[in-house]
Amino acid sequence: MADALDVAVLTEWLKRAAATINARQAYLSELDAAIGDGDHGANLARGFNAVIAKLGTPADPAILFKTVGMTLIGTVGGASGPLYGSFFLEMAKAVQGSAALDAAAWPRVLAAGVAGVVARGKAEPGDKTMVDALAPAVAALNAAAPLADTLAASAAAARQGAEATVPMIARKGRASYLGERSAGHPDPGATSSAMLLAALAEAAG
Amino acid sequence: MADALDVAVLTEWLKRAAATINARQAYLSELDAAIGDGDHGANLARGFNAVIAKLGTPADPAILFKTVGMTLIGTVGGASGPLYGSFFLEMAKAVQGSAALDAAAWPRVLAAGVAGVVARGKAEPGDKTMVDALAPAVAALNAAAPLADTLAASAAAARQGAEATVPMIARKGRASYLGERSAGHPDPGATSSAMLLAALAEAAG
Amino acid sequence: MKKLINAPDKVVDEALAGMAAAHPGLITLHTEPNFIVRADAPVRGKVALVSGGGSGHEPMHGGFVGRGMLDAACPGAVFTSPTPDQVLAATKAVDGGAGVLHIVKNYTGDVLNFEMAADLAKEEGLDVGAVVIDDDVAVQDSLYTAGRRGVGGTVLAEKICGGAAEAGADLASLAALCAEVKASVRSMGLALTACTVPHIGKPNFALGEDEMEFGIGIHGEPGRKRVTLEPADRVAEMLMAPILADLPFKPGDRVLLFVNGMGGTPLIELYIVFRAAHEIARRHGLTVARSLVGNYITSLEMAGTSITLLRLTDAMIAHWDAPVLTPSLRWGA
Amino acid sequence: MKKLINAPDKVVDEALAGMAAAHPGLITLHTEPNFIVRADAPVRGKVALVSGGGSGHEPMHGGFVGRGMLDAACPGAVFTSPTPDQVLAATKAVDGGAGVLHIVKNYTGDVLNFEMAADLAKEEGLDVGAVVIDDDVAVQDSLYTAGRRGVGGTVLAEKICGGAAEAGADLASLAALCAEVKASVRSMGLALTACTVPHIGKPNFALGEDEMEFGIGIHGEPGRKRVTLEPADRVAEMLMAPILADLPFKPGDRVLLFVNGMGGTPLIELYIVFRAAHEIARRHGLTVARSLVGNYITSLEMAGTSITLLRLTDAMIAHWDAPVLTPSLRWGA
Ligand SMILES: Nc1ncnc2c1ncn2[C@@H]1O[C@H](COP(=O)(O)OP(=O)(O)O)[C@@H](O)[C@H]1O
Ligand SMILES: Nc1ncnc2c1ncn2[C@@H]1O[C@H](COP(=O)(O)OP(=O)(O)O)[C@@H](O)[C@H]1O
Ligand SMILES: [Mg+2]
Ligand SMILES: [Mg+2]
Ligand SMILES: [Mg+2]
Ligand SMILES: [Mg+2]
Repeated sequence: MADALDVAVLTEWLKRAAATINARQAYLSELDAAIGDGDHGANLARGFNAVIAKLGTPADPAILFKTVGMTLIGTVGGASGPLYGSFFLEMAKAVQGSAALDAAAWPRVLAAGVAGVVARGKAEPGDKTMVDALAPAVAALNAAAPLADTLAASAAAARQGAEATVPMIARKGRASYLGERSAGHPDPGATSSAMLLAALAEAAG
Repeated sequence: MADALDVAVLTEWLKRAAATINARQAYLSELDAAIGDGDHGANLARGFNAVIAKLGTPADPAILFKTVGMTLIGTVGGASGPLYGSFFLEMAKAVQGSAALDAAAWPRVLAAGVAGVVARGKAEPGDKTMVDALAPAVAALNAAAPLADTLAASAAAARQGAEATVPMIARKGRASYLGERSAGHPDPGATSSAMLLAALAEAAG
Repeated sequence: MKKLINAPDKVVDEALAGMAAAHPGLITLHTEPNFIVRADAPVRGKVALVSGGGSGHEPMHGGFVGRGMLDAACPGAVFTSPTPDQVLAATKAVDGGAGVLHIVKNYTGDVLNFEMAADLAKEEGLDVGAVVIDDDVAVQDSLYTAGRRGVGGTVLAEKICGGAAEAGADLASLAALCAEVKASVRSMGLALTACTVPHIGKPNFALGEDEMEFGIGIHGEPGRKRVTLEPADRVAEMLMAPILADLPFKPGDRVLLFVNGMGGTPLIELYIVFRAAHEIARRHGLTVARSLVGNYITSLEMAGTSITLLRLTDAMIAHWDAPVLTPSLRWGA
Repeated sequence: MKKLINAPDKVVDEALAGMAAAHPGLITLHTEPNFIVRADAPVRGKVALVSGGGSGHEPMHGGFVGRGMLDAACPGAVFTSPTPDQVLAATKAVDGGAGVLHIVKNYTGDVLNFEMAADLAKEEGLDVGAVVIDDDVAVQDSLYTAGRRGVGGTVLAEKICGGAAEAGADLASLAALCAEVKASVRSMGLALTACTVPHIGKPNFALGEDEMEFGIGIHGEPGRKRVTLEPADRVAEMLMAPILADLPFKPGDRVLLFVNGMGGTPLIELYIVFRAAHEIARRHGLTVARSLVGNYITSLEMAGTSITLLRLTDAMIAHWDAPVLTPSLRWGA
């Protein structure tokens, strides 16, 4: 049980994230097929497999996040590539100089990543996007709690946020073209975001 | 019961032929779909309906046959258009000057029509074409018999000839492209020829 | 049957009307009987090229009418050869005094109807020649059969002869060139799905999810055999092997490689087949000097492909490269 | 899934290789990252046009690379926008010193990836502009949504801007022309069948024998609503009515009428739709000054059609008519 996110824990996060994405690739693509174009699983699998291949042994969290961001941007394509890319690039900026992030430091870092997604994609909560999982994940963090607990709470909030996208009518991304027909399905990006945060909680737990 | 084929009987022939072709159009096309391109029924329906529309009250059998031949050539297309067209055009030449054809005259006329088909299409008996119905129809004619009897025999021979095409491997027409796969199906043109000769026997019977 | 049509018996006439509306400067449509001529026909002193056949193979032949290719095309009903009066009327409409060459695909119906039309045109004093294209190696040739079908080679013959006619070739040398193309071209095709003739309403044959029909023609008819679905590289091998063996094509030959779609196969797949066929040609020692990839001679909405290989001469290359200005094949003009 | 492919993860690379092999004189393929440039790129002193998007829409965009149209195209995975490094590399490869215009279809993925690439290119000192095409009237526009999709109008914008760039327009006036085309063009599409993304292996939605999907995009996604199958004339009405109302198009307007196939619909059907759309345009008082009919912006093997109507200016007509020399759109050269 880690009490700070250092390069080792973060590397473990990405490995678990890649494993989940690979295992759930078909499921994510199916979600995307229902209200998008059916490639979200394949996009992320391509991206996270490239991340694992590229990662090596980064000197600090900033380099690690930057590598992840650049790799996702260079391999994912689609909407989620630049969005998850920005997520990690903004976290890289926020951790500049730190060797490890404890429960007190992490909220600022995750918030910076989510702000990067919002800055790129201009989505608001309720638009039925990954922001609907990411924003609650930030809000649920507790700087005073043990790291494992706050990450578990954050992951649970992300999962609930993802589930809460089901009834929403999409206003951003491909699903928005469907109008009312987009309701009744979970958002694929919110679902993958919840998976990422669950992998983080596991890696640190 | 007619004892010679005059314009009235021949007109009745064509009406009955058109009726049969229309009624059996789907069946003929289905036969053609199995070993050809599926248009034989539609081709002949288009042609014989045009014949009925064009026919009017021809002065003699030669004019009648010529009108039928030219109309079929002008409306049927495909292989069967020129072949049935030649059939009627050669009969038109053979009846030149006659007002009616009795049992003694008919074999020469039908033979001329069939020779026209063979001259155009170069098919031999056994090639799995309309010739396999038409040639037996000529051979079965008896110049000495009552007209109705000889036409009935001729029609029966045509039907048997058409049925005998089932095991044949086609050597002419579209079905020849199938090679051995053409065996096991009746030839559509032989089937329609048998229908035409049956309609003649009925019209005179 | 899911098609963008109004009624089966209106398909040909309405498609022709649409074509005429879409290409007013290039072609003129005549009706009753149906035929399409290039807008400036007849061209005085030029040998005219006339082709035709059943509809359902679009863009062939109507899409190839225009400067540098066909002077006229005669569309029959779907998959049914045109009638002699169509061919005769088209022949007379485009005759510019230098004679008319009929380019005919080898199907009994096409051959007989064009023959009848040529006979009638000759009776009226026109100078008419004909070449029958029969490039489909799926069919065994024999003196006693209908012979091989005319397929993809027809498109190439029409372009090359069209270039030569524009350059002033007379009827005899044009017929000789066409015969040379015919002798130098081989094709083979394969279907992933059947197609549905509008007035029939259901496909002529049914293929399972893992089946292909090998050795098809262009009329939705069944092919030579049913085989299991194979990857594109293997499909290219299956089509190229009999083509290469048949002429035969020899190392050093310059060729035109034509990968054609049957109507329902998108370009992305045709390029994958082209890549494989090109590689096979290269391994065989051939120089792919010219290429054509696309849906040019189709069977309605059938999914599938055919490969055509033409051994080129300098003259053929020059006439292939010559300007062409038709609805569906156009360059240099 | 019945496709002429070898493996889902090889589709794009092999199709690109086939394309490069088929058009050696026109285009050059770069790999890692994938992009296609015109053979003579960079053209000194000319503004370069770069477009791109997911694969599966062939011939768009790679088939439109060449003299008089695009300088480069960046193909992503099937239905997935390209990555910024592709766009950046292509932008640098074709920059001839006069700047680069990105023509982007309005999809979040395309927009974000092109934006990132433009930012990077600007950091490297290049002059880069961008126009986002959003012509699909099936989607309600709003400040709060992703907005309308870019569909058929993209093809027209690329040709017209390509003509203007070749004629020497500078980056600012080219961007203004592209914005004018964007403001003057409207599209609407409909599917008879779904399509299958290779790595998914089954269609994204299922349509019954008597159903159509109305208001589709170009990524095999479901449309605005499911409706019953209608005859072609009615289909043309259903597509034309919202298009005509939206701009709105007014009697006397000169238009370019573009009837596009989604990949699996053969030309014979597209001409039937064109006939109907042309008649509707005429009844509306429009002058159809230019036409385009064919499979130009597709969704893999989807059967269906889209209609695009562009209100023309004299300048647009001149640039549309200007010579173009690409694999899939070619005239005057
Ligand atoms: N503007 C946006 N802001 C935030 N997230 C977005 C936005 N647009 C799309 N997304 C997310 O991206 C996901 C789709 O990603 P993906 O399928 O990989 O890309 P594409 O939509 O280009 O095919 C959506 O489910 C949604 O969560
Ligand atoms: N060379 C030939 N000689 C005699 N009959 C022939 C010949 N070729 C074809 N046929 C007949 O024509 C019939 C097919 O006619 P049809 O389907 O109308 O024309 P197509 O084959 O052009 O589609 C065949 O069933 C056969 O009986
Ligand atoms: Mg997606
Ligand atoms: Mg037939
Ligand atoms: Mg036929
Ligand atoms: Mg996508």
